[in-house]
Amino acid sequence: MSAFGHYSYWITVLLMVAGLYIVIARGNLIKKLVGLSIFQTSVYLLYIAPGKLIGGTAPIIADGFRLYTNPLPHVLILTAIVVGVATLALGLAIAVRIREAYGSIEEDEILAADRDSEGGA
Amino acid sequence: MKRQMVLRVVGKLFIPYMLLFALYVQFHGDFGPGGGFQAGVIAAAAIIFYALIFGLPAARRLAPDPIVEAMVALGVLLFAGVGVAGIVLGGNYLDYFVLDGDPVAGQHRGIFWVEAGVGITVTGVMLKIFYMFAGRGRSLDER
Amino acid sequence: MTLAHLPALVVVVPLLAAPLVVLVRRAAAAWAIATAACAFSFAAAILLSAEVAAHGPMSYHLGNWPPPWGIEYRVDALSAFVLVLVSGIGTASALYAWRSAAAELSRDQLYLYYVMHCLCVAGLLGMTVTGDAFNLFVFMEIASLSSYVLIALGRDRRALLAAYQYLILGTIGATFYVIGVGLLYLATGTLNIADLAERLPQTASTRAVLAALAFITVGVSLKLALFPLHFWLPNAYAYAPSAVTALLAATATKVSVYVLLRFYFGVFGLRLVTETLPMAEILLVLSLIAIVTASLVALWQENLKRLFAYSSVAQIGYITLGVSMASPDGLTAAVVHLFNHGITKGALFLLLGGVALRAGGATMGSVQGLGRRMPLTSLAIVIAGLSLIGVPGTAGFVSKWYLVLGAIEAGRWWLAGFVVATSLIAVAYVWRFVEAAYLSEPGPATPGRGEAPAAMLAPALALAAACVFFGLQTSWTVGSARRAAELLLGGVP
Amino acid sequence: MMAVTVITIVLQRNLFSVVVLAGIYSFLMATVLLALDAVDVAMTEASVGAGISTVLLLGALHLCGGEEAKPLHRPWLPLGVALVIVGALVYGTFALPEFSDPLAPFRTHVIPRYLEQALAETGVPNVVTAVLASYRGYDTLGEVVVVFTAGIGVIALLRRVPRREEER
Repeated sequence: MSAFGHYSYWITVLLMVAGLYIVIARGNLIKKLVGLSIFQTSVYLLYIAPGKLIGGTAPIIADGFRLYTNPLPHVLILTAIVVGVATLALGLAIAVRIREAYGSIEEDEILAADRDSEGGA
Repeated sequence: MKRQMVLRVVGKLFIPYMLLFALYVQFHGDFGPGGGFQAGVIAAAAIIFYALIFGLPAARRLAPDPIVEAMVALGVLLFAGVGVAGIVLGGNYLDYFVLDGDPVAGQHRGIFWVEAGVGITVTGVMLKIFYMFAGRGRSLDER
Repeated sequence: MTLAHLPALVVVVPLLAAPLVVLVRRAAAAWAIATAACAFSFAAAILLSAEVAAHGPMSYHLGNWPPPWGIEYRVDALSAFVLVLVSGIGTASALYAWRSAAAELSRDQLYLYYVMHCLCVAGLLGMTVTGDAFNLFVFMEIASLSSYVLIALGRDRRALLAAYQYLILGTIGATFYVIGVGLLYLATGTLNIADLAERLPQTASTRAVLAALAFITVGVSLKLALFPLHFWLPNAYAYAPSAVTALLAATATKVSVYVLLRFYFGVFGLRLVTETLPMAEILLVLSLIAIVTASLVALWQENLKRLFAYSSVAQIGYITLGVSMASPDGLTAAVVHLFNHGITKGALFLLLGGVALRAGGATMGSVQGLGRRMPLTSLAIVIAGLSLIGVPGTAGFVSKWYLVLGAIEAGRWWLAGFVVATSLIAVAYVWRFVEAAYLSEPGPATPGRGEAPAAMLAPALALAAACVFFGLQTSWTVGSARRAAELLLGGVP
Repeated sequence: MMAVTVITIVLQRNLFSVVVLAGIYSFLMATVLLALDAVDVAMTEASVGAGISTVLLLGALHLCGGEEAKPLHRPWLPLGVALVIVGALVYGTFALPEFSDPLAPFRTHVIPRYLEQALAETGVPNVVTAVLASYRGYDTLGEVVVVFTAGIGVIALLRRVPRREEER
């Protein structure tokens, strides 16, 4: 087991954690969504990187090639990308509505606004 | 934006080719990279460019809202309908083998229609989402 | 011929209904299509459950590709049971929405509401019936995306924030789940759940499997609002439209529990879950904390929807408590409670929706003297409340009974005592309602005389009646749950 | 490169640059994916991640305005959570097959049938398309429905409602 053999996993982990960190630590609704998509994107690498064969080729069957990269993860990740962009679109739509309803996209300010309105009611 | 002649001319020239390219990606997906999803995104991008250059109302004339919304639903119906066709013809759900006398030809036919369904829905949704965001901004500015 | 296709049709029909509704656009037609689709699924689910009880598990190969190459649908005692719950509540909530959603949403949003309703039900059913780990993720996303929208359609602006928070947490949960499934795939090379279970013991990468177990647990726990990952739930339930609250409270978290059960017992196996990692202990402790803290928080809520939302967190604690026992009685209790709590909470939130419609809000103030103004509604709320407490003769009693049995069987008397003692907290918060509704004079916020519209009252009363019915007639629920528990403990499904 | 981009995103507070950087990040990701022979995925990531997502984010920014406030929270809790996850993942991945190992389980189990027979069984040489549309066609149906859900959801949320919404 060499460190290099797992290099690709570690990069994945780094990206994943950075994305997640943005989501948890940042209060801006839109930045959270950017973090969320980075988090999701890093998962793509987790699936796809191990499927690569050095000396292999893209999984399109043709004469003269025998080694192909694993196609199944590609399919799964295509689906995951689509899900990711769908979530992003929906999240942004909600963020826009929040902005219109509260006049802010900072989580702290919104929570404070809610507390005020509850206190006043 | 309207004064930028170069942009408009280049846009006029390019956008048909982008749509053509989308069709190529759509139907060449069997042999090279590509397929319904990518084609849908490219087609939607072409119209979004059109909207950026010529303005949103122009794009809405080119691809009116009701048609886009119908596309969103029709694509899913087409895909799911292919599945139901499988049952009607005596196979399982999404069974392409029974779509044609020859199983392999049936597979090919199934994949073709399914990819078409994907392409239609994705184009519709991407455009619709863009219209929604862009249209929202406009009405806000006017207020 | 049709029976053989039911496993697919039960999901596909509501799925097909959604784009149809978009094309139709008229609210009345949209409602009719959505209700018909849900009712079809309900009927199909009942047929399937009878079929499974008679002939054992069914497997359906989508696209006619045998698993593990293609995607498999698998109906067994457990999934058929959950199917009945989800489609039943889906139908009740669709019927109810005819008046309720019309009152809470604007006219041109209505058909969109029904689209989302169909998608949410289809997604949940798809999660239940699938035998493929990745397919489960796809349907989980269908269900969650549509539920984010449904919550955001709530009138209050806080509904938007609740939906946003749910979106963030739900997506993190789903992504964790995908990471877990990815690790499993890398370790075994398959995505089919049954195939996974077979190949896992042979895999060389035990550590990857353990990490996968951890990721899937955290991911699914976020979705099922297991303490301490429950923050999104109370707000989401409190501010969503009434029909949505009932639908989500009764089904969404329950299906997540189902997924957890599937993975713990159907994939990883008892040995790995309870012996290699102390999952049972962790679950036990978290469940206990959830029950106590959430019940106590519920005591102080003024908004009734929030009160019962916190009570949901506590009740989910009872379900996971049963899971953590990992014994036949414990699992039976978990599965029965999953169903019973589903109908109880469904009934409660539907009834509260009626109160909210008449009073403009469901707070402690607005139910003062409700016993005189809306007698049927308050009576039904009390019945559902009794079921929540677990009074004999109601559905809640059956599940608590098995929970206590399971605890005694395991020799944990203190746990049995704990279950009984915490039910007293439930007595306290249900009593708050009784006190307000029957012992106080009607206040200024109380609605005038008159029940909610019949279209809303009927499904709600039906569910409340079901609480009593399944409390007295236990053979079907307990029988199914017992078979499901045996199936789970029997190892590979 | 990607790591640098991501760290900049973490530190950057101007949302506009964050969005542009996220676009760059997607392009880099697409390049990496291309190097890993995932042509279909790379193409999608480039068009979706760098294209559509960026357009959407910019559109939303236009509606919401640009600067991020100073974070008030102390970052220790999120950092702790992040570190636990690093631990779990490194622990888990260490035992996985090494990069480009031809005998890994996911290369010997389900895959061979796809690679050897997809052409004969479906008549489609691009295995990704064959698996996507046929073997796992139902997943793709689900995926289309997800897109559909998002589309309808955005309509439901952003269509101009005639009635003014109540604030409380």
